[in-house]
Amino acid sequence: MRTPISYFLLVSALLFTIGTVGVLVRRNALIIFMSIELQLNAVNLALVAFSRQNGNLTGQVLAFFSMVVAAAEVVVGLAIIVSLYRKRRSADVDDASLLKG
Amino acid sequence: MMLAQAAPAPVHHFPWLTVVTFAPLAGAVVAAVLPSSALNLHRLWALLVTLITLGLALATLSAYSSGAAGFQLVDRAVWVKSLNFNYILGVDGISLFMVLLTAFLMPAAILVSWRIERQAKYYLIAFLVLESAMIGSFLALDLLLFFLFFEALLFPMYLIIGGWGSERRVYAAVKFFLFTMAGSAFLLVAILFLYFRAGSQLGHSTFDFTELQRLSLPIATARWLFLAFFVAFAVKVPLFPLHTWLPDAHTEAPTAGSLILAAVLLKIGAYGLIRFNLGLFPEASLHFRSFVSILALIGIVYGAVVALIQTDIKRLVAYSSVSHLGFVVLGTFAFTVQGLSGGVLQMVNHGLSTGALFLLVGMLYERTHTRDLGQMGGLALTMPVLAGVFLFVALSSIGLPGLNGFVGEFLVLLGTFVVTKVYAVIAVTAVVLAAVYMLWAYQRAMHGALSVPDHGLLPDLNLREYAILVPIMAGILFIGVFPKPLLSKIEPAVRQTLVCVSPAQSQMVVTSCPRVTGSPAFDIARRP
Amino acid sequence: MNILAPFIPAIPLAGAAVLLLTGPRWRDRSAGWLASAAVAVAFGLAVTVFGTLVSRPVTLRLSHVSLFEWIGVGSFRVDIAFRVDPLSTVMALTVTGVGAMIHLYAVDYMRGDPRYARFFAYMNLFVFFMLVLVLADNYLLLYVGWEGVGLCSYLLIGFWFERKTAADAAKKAFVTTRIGDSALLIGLIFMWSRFGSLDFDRVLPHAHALANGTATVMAMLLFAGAVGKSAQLPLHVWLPDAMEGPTPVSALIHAATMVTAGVYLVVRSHQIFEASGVALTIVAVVGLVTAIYAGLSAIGQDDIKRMLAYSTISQLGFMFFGAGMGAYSAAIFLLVAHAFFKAVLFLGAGSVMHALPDEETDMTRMGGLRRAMPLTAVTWVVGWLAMAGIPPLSGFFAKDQVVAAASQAGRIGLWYAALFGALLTALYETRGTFLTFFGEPRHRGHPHDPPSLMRTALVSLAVGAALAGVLGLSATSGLLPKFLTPVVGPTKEAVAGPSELVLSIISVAVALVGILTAWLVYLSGRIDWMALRVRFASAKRTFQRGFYVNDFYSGAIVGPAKLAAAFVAYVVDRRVVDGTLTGIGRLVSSSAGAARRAQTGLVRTYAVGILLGATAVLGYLVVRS
Amino acid sequence: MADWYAFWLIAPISILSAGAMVLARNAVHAALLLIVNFFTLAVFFLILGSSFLFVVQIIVYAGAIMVLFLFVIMLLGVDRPVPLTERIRGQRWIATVLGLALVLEIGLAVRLGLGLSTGKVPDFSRVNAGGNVRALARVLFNSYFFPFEVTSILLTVAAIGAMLHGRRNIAEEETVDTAVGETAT
Repeated sequence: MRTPISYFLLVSALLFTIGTVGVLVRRNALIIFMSIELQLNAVNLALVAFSRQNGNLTGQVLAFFSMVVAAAEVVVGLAIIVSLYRKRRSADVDDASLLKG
Repeated sequence: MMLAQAAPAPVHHFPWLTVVTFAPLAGAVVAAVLPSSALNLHRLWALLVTLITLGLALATLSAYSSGAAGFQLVDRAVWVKSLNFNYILGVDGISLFMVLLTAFLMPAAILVSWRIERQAKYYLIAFLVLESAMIGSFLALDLLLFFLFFEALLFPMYLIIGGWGSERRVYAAVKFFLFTMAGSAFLLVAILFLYFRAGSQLGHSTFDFTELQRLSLPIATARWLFLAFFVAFAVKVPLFPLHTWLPDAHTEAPTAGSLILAAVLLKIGAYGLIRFNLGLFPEASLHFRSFVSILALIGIVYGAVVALIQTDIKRLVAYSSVSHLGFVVLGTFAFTVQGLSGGVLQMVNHGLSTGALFLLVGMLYERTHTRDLGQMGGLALTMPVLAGVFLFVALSSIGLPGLNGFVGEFLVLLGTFVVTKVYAVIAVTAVVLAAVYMLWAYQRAMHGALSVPDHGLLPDLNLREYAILVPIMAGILFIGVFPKPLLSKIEPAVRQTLVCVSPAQSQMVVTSCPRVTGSPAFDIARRP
Repeated sequence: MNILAPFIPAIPLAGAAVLLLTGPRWRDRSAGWLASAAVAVAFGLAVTVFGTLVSRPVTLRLSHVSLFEWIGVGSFRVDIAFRVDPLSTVMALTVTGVGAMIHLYAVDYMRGDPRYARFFAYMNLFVFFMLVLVLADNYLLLYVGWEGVGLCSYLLIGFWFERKTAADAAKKAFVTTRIGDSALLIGLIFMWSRFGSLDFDRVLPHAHALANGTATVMAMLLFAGAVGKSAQLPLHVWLPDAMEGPTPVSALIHAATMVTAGVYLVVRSHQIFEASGVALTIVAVVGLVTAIYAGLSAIGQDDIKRMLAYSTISQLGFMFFGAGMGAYSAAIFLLVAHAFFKAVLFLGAGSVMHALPDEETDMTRMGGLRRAMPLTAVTWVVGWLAMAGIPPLSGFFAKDQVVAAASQAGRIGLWYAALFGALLTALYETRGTFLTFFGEPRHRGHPHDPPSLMRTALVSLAVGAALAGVLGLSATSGLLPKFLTPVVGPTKEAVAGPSELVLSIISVAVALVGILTAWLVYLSGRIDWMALRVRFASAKRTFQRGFYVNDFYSGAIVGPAKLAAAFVAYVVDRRVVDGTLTGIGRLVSSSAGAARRAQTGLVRTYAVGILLGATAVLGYLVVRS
Repeated sequence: MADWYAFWLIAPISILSAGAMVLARNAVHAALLLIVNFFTLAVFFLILGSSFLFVVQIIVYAGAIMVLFLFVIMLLGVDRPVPLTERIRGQRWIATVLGLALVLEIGLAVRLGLGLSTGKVPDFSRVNAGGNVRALARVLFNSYFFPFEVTSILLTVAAIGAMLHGRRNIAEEETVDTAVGETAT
């Protein structure tokens, strides 16, 4: 294999940053949530890349756990979005500001 | 909890102090499970618990051997072994009477609250918890334990003022809470500093008061630590200019709350100054003598002057407390046996007389529904006994010889005079001012013709109120005529306290004192 | 037998306690009888103690009875201890003797008062404290009595507290005397710091070793206490107002006993005063100035009790003058004589008030009462002549010795002034007598002599006032001076001036001049004194208001002090001190309000925060490595 | 060499699909673009020698999670295009700057750690001996068995929680709806 591991890491960084920017600039709760998924995946990529670099499988195991937890998170997160939408008739996160001080 | 052996001589004795400290708390736990609808049951139970606590305190008194210096009846247990947190309770001649005072006044506090019906269960539980915390504060010989009790006081008192007070109760409660909390923040930092300092110097971190006394600190550090302790206790005492929470808290608190606040809580501040500031930082205490004495003097005169003009009788008594506690601090910082003994005795005296004044004001309020002196007048015509008792207590408060106030005040003045004459001369003006504001207040409330015709029908003291007041009056008279049983126990403790501050006064063999190192780099109030 | 000494005060105390605790249960006059009996028993005990004392040789006439240690801390020790010596015995006899008579008088006088039992409880309590004062063996116990009598004075002046004037007067009396008392307290502490004790026996014998200045300061502090208690300038203002109390109170407390405590203190502590060069002179001058001042003021009074009050102040001034001249036994002699004749006069005034409608006290509305109240008039005349200094009544001997002391000490200026004071005494007292009992009746109602108990008291005291002179027929070899010698030392021999006989003649002459002048103005009918009042209205007013001293105090001290207190309470405390502290709180909460705006409630803003933190941390890590 | 070409083929698709997802106005488009991205990631996993995760990625993410997303989108009916206007002042600007900073920092970190284009990639065949799935199972069920079981509990809890949360309570909904709606505006 001649692709340097660092390339994967850079891709991971770019994906993560794109996800982050998505979280920051989008108002639709679903798209924000998708951006978060993108971030998670970017991290998973980094983990797998590290696994390869270090020559052991721990990174892959962690990525595996990460996927499982992400699945759980998506389930709960979507449920929250659904009930939020039901209460407010909107998926715009800027409409919810009850914590405003 | 595993009882560890006291290091030098393993003494097995009945753990009086632990029992007396936690008896009210145990009572509170029982009260918590009693049904809240059974009002009388709760009242009687609370009364019983406080009476039992008083009995236990008296048993402690009889177990205490007078004449001996140092701490007695020490209960010691390991609490958190790895961090060297210890549970240490001990009593000496100073704390002994504070505990007795607390236990003595609590039944009165319960009795005077007999008419409180709203949420009475929680009110009474708050008082029982408060009693445990107060007694614990006086007995704790481990700084962390002391701090815990010291803080634990706040919550029940906050609830009592804020929950059962008069119109501006929430303001007063929050003010009380914030002032005290702000002070204790400094205290906590200073305690932690000592803890870690002990770790680097003695080899093991500790909160044990007697061990911390052996620390040697750089001179400037000791002075800063002194100030940190001082702020915490000065708020509580309260010393000018940190006193402004007190009139509000006293005025708004329910009668029993004012009683306990004045009679016991303020004493914890003064007690802290005596026990910890003098005990841990003798050099700094000497250094700040003028500074503290002048604050105390300002408080003495200032409290009296402000009391002069008050029209709210409760506020008037509250400001008189500022003046009286100034005497306690003045006597303490004279560093003479007489001054400090007088200060300690004056703490007891103030507890009895000002406590009784608040009780009487509360009884007046129950009848007239006002605290405004302008709305009273001529009450001696309808309530001769109450008026007589009021005068008796007022006279004790202004230091009439033959009653308790005089003995303490005189010793304070004497102890101060031999060190700095001017202080005593200034302080004595308060003796005159006290007569003016007390008698003027008495006149406005009791003398003259009835200002409100309806007051002609008010009843005099009832049996319950006699039961509250007679023991206190007996105490006032007893201490005034025969203070020796108290003074003979206070004196050895006072000598022990002064052993490092003022060895000449103490006349005891100086064993080990906190040493200071380095040169004074710190100079807020250099002595002239 | 001196073991009896503690019982002398204990019995009135028991009487007071019983009456206070069981108060209204005593019916009719039984409470009064009980109280009188208690004082009478105390008097009996005092006589017994006196008897044992005189039966001893002169050098052994001193004993102590110590009950228990009162206050003991460190090197400070004070016992509850009583002292039996000639001076304390004389004082105790006077207090209980005169006191018993006044109690008896009050049994009838106070009849029908709703708080009858309480009155007698206070009276007994007063006698107790007064006896503690005079029998104390140390200064602190003396101070207990000192403050205690002040308290009783407060209670009794304000006995009719429904009246605002009475309540005000009571408070004024207590506060004014407390100013002196606080100085006394400091004096005691100062004394302890020098002598290490407050026992008379450990202080007084060593007083001569004090440095001059120290002794002066100490003496002046003691004297300040005496000035307050004995109503001398400038702390005299409470005594005229104190007449708001029932008349027996005025007689007992504000004439016969309590106010003389200051004289007792000075005489008792004379060694300290002597150790200072100037203290005695100050005492004498203050006394003399007060005597003349109060004499002038007394002339201006129309209220019979206020007139007597000023006369008391004036007589107390004479006592201090005597003490200041070193004539201690003469001062004590005058004290005893004064106790009798002033008690007679006060009780006579009380009888007059009792007899006239509405408790009349204005002398301009009396006159000619001798016909309606012959017995009262006779006893009054005895008191009057005794006070004016007409031989052979007690006042003559006593005052003559005091005045003569100045001449004999060679201080002629003071002597002249004292003679002037004596003249004033005769003048105002005669004026009062003539206005009340002689001339044309100007009163309303049908006055009559008082009931039998009051008469008994009046007569007994009048007999005392007449005969007390036998105690001190001579300043050097009289009974009282000789008896007091162990305490105050022998009377000083005359060093200057005319002989005793000449001085006496001058004294009597001065008294007669005063009486004649008063006769001329008020009784002879040749001068219309009512017209004089109008003509010299401003002078009259100045005298009547006591040279406006009281007005000065209330205008220049009390008023501004109240304003200052209000300023401190409402401006300094509320605004400045509390304002600063709550201001800190407000600062915190307003800065929190600013910080609050960072909390937009928008989740994306918080996300920016997280990212900011993450980039910062990462940046730090990258840059550092 | 195959991995080299594969990387350069997939990487641009990955980045572009991610960028397009973030910029998509329609939620359905976004979801579809995300699926594309997940596929590319799966390929990366394969290149990196993790055939197991390759499969899991496709099954779990592209198969299950994204279907869930689409399902919710349809359920809520938010599949209309939404305007991309910004209401928080400076948000986009800050996001861009911080995003660039983050990329820069990570890049720097990678350069410091691994070097950007150099570095010999270690041999992975020994680790993957007997197949990636078998090797992974060995690690997972030996060293990480306990976390593995805990994760299963987590999944169960999440499922139950989502179920409870999504349950419709009509009575409550009506009252809360208006109340919250008013306070929020």
